[in-house]
Amino acid sequence: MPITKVLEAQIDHVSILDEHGNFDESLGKGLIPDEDLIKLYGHMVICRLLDEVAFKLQRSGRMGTYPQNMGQEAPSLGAAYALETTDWMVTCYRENCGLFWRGLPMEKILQHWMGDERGNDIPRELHATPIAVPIGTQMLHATGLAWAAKYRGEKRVACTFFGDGATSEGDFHEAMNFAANLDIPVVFFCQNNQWAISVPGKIQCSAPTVAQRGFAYGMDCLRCDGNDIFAVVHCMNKAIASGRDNKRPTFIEAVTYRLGDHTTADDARRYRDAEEVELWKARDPITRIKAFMKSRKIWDDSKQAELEEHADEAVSAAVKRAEGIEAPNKEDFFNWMYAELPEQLVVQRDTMRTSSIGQDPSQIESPQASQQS
Amino acid sequence: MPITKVLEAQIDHVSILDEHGNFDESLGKGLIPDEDLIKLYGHMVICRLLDEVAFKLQRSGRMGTYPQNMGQEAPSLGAAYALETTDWMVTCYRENCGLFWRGLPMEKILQHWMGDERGNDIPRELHATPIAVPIGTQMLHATGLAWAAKYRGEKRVACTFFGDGATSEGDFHEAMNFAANLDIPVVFFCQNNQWAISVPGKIQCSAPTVAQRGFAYGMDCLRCDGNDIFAVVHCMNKAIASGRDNKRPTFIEAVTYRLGDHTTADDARRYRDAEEVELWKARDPITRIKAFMKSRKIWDDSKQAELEEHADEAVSAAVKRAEGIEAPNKEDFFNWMYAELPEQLVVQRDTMRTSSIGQDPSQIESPQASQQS
Amino acid sequence: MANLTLVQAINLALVQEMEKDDRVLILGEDVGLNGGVFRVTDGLFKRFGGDRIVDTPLAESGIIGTSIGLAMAGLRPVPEIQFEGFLGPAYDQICSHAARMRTRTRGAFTVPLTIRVPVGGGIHAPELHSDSPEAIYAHQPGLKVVMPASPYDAKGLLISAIRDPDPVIFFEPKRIYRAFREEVPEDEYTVPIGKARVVCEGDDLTIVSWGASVVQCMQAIERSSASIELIDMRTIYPFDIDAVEESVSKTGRCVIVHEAPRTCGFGAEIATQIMERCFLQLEAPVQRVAGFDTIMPYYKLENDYLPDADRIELAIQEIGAY
Amino acid sequence: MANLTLVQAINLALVQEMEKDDRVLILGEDVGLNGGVFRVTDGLFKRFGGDRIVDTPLAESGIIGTSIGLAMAGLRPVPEIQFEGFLGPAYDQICSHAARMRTRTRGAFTVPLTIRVPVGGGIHAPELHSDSPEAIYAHQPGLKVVMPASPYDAKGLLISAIRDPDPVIFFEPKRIYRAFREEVPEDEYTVPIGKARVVCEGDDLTIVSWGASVVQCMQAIERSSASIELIDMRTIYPFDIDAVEESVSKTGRCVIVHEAPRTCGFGAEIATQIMERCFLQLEAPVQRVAGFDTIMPYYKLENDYLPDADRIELAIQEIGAY
Ligand SMILES: Cc1ncc(C[n+]2csc(CCOP(=O)(O)OP(=O)(O)O)c2C)c(N)n1
Ligand SMILES: Cc1ncc(C[n+]2csc(CCOP(=O)(O)OP(=O)(O)O)c2C)c(N)n1
Ligand SMILES: [Mg+2]
Ligand SMILES: [Mg+2]
Repeated sequence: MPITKVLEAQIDHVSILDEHGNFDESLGKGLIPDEDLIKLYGHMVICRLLDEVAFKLQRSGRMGTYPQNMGQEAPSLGAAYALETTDWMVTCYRENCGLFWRGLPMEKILQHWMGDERGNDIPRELHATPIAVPIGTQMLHATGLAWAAKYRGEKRVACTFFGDGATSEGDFHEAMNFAANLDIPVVFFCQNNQWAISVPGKIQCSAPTVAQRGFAYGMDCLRCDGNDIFAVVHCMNKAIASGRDNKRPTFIEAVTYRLGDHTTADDARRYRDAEEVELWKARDPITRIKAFMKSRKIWDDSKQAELEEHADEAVSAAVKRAEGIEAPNKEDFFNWMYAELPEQLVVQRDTMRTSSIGQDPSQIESPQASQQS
Repeated sequence: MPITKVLEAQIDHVSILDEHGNFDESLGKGLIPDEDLIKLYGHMVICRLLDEVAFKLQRSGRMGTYPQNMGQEAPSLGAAYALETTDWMVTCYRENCGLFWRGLPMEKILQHWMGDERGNDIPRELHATPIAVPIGTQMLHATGLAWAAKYRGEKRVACTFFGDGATSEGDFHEAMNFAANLDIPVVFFCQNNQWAISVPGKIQCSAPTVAQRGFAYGMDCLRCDGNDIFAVVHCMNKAIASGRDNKRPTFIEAVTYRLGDHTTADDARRYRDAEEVELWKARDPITRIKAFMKSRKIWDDSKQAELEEHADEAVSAAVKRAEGIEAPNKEDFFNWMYAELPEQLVVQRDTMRTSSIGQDPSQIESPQASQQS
Repeated sequence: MANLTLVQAINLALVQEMEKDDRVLILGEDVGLNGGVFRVTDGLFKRFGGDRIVDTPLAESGIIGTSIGLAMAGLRPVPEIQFEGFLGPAYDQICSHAARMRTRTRGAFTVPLTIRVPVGGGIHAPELHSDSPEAIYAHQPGLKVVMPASPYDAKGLLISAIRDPDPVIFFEPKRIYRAFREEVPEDEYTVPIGKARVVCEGDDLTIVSWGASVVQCMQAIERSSASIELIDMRTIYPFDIDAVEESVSKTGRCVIVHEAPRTCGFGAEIATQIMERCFLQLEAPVQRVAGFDTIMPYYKLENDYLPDADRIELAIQEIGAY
Repeated sequence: MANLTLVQAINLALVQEMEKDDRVLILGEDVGLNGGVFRVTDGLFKRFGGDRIVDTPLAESGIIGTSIGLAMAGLRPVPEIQFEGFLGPAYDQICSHAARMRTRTRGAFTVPLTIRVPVGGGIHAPELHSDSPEAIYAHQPGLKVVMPASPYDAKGLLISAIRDPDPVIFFEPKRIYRAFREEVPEDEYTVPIGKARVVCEGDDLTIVSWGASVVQCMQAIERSSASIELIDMRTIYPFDIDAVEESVSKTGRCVIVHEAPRTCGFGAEIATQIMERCFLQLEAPVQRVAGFDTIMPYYKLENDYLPDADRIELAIQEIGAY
């Protein structure tokens, strides 16, 4: 037998509630109780509004560059819903919806993009790490966090989020490989929104699916409609169980779409067709739940009106809180450098100088005089 | 249809001439003409001898650290045999046999491990890059070299070699991903010798095969008995054709074994069983060809004796040439830094000093006097 | 002659070198249709096509590693790294390979590569978008490191870099990408790598700087009544210490201004060499007005971090009073 | 007390910290059964088992990146990188994350990580096995950088590093791994990070050095008739400039010795700070006897590259005659 088959593999795509309202009872029934679905829906509506408001804050000069999350609410929310709060969420920057579900105050995210490190000072009990700016790097931290849990005999898993572009970075590969070979319970959650700024998905991964990236590590690979929160929860449940029980990592590709520009510094019209965007607007993760709930008679227009009012209030309040935070102190960027500040840094902080004479006025004859000159 | 199969993949293992002498005519016939087989065999014998002699040179203090190639002659040789000399060979450090086949003088490799950069001064027409010491990095260069060929409309491919350990590095992933997505004709040739120094293959890749690493990129993945030169040539022919005609990369896993220590600085008995080594000695790539040729009546003991004598001479001559090279000039490590040497480097070279006073003796009253003091 | 911003001057240099030499190609993230996140490669994709202006996967080590291969094959790749904060993943390919290839192969292989990278703070960007790592690469033998401070120099230095037979890191101070315009000749010209520029002459004090900080230095000089000579290094490696020596020998006092953290910054090298060369002429210790030895803060505090005209002015006064 | 080599002293420190604190774990390439390529972790796998001494995949960014996660979770990982030349792939995780985590999260997350790395030349190793990148990491705010020059210091500093709440790069000069022995107490003790050691006292001249070069300095001092004070920095960041200032204020002359290339080396920072602090006491420009601004050559020429007692002696003579 000169040629022997030694391995077979396949990728399945999961869809439970599609954009036409089709709902698969076999997988979907009981997956998300009605009262939870209502909450999840309400949460998405609030997050979408915050996202729109954040965009306006940037445009009016009240916030720096901001990456909109619009259209990608379901993936991180479905994941956060499936996880325990003791599980780690190791995020990128398009997981606001999941982070807020976890309990992160909305003003934290605003504060971050307002250029204030205190936005990253996330309460420890949330088990969430701050927004990671360098693409592809945070998955390794998730692997380390989950490894620590395993080391301590805890049942905790870590779920880490990243885009399709991030799967091109070497660190992605190393994180997947460490987790697979050392049996570390990580859920690698790829939000394949099909663009990395202006670069289309095929340049990041020309294989038919991103999910098959996981084959390289002998990892379980799941793929789903990321705009279908049921499908996301279904996949997450599988991945979490495998992580908790068998310390095995799983790779999930959630196919979704970035409805907005990459960030407020971007203009997506330069590189992608309006038609494509329209196509995906029809696949919005929020509207399909609303239609579904209406068809199940658990939602109506008056509830919707109430929700929208509540959303307005919640978002305004968050913005107010974010803008009400007192300005950071310039000593802060020194004070947090080390547990104990080295002497030279103390001097730099106290003098706000790096010049030796300025730091040691005894070196000049009459510093006061010269400063007044 | 909530769950849809979207991808299927499989890995085949190729074996043509196995260690028991089984030869698959369907794939093997005509693959390597007899006269070539005789040459390839003779070449392997010489390379094996050189490897043994190099080991002794190190032990007797005539050479620095050296990584033995013993047991891994077939993979790089089969590849070099299948390639055109205009194709790039981008190697690691266990491809001596292939490089010598390509035409690299044996003393170049010795010179390298004798601590002399001139061992890397490889004649341009060989289209071979020097030994790469930092693991996993050279595959990106292969991708660039092949890309340049494509850019210029040449039919050249690049074949890059690396170990199982190297597939854990991020750069490996990036090289594979660039080649797959930008359609660059690279053959990624993994010599899976099952160890990376003391670390067993399962820590590098716990998937059933290393070959499936290529799935991640939608790349063609081939796997073969690396100690079977027929199987190697078979896979290489496929990969080269796909690269030349379709500019598609291929990933090849050649399963082989490192019979020696990792390098002369290593002692493999610390971490692996003698039985395992014995098992693989029985799978030696050289002995099986000899047996095969004998069974085909194209080889006999007198030819063997002749060959061994020739090998002795060839290897002694190479060692003599390597040791006869005049010592390098210390100016060399300055002179090759830039096409044009910056002024400060000229001064450093000419004074062999970095101290300012030493470089500018006018700064001291009487340098001569002080040097005599 | 046209009145151009620094971005336009670089774009012009790229266009002209690509027209002239088909070994030149551009690769990187979003450099194609999008024209780069700072629009430096704007219009090039349309003009030269997808074979010569290539959007790559999102992987900096991959961009530089494949560029090394392209260069080894004799092409002249000009990769763009989106922000200096993302040079990190490519550090190993730059320092372990690009910088070493010529000498480790004794000239058999060379790497004529120009890595374009926006650098520095002051544009209210997110974290890792405002750093100044020039000293890191100046410490690595085998590289050249360039940082223009004006549109004219940017065009001339970039052309020199692309034609240079060795690897060059070309840092583009993003704060002055569009901050001002300057007359830039249409015709090709080069500004030599390794030569500083005397921005203005003076007798009392020398200020040495590079990149966007040159603008702050000019502001401080305008405010000062002293006679100040300003030197824009333009090249970090190899650097024009002769120009610095000549000036400080005359003035006896020197302030060095840079954005990077003070400790082990390029300012330390210049200060040390001034001491070595002008020891007897120095009237005061060379002063460094630099970034603090902290992480560049998020943008609410970045102006407290960056050396500005006020801090430079103070140093001028203090060194004068020494 | 036992008479130990530097390798043994480090091994002892690791054993003791692991016994004491089960948050400490070791990971890296070949650190397990094999005990590391320099045998620094010899015997630990047997003693502590595979959960605490972990052979990882061959991927330096992975080793450091996962260590950051382990540390964020409150463990005390002590990863080993096999040679300083292979720190490159981990540069980004070290500088973009480990160094920034505390300040970017305002203390919500910290990275109590100790990266052990053999450093420097002199053992006739292949390329990329003989470099000295300490200045690179000293320029990155947020890290601590340590380099012991003796077995006693190695043990005490490593214990300090492991207990330090911030990320430490612990460079181990491989040339002196087994070059000499020293009395090392069995009991645990710490040597504080950030304090230099006066190796010998003198009045005519100060030599400042660190790592394996300290041995060469001692040889040169033995040959010299001058009264020389030798300072071993021990810590590259934060560094004990007070000790240097005190000495040079007394001697008025200083030679700095290090293996790394001269340009932008840590010697430049010290030289600059000496000028800043001892300006009026300096009798000659501070001299640097350093590696050349070239790639460390392959081993046939490495002794021509490395600062040795001859070059140091010359500098001593020359600065004396200035
Ligand atoms: C290492 C690194 N390189 C480049 C960038 C600049 N950058 C920011 S976001 C982005 C695209 C990311 O694409 P993807 O991972 O698909 O995430 P998405 O933005 O689509 O959610 C790029 C290139 C970065 N932040 N980090
Ligand atoms: C980036 C890097 N890390 C670590 C090393 C040290 N090292 C040299 S060879 C080796 C193992 C390589 O294993 P593999 O890729 O399987 O090749 P093999 O030696 O088995 O042929 C290691 C860890 C290195 N040279 N480069
Ligand atoms: Mg994306
Ligand atoms: Mg191997």
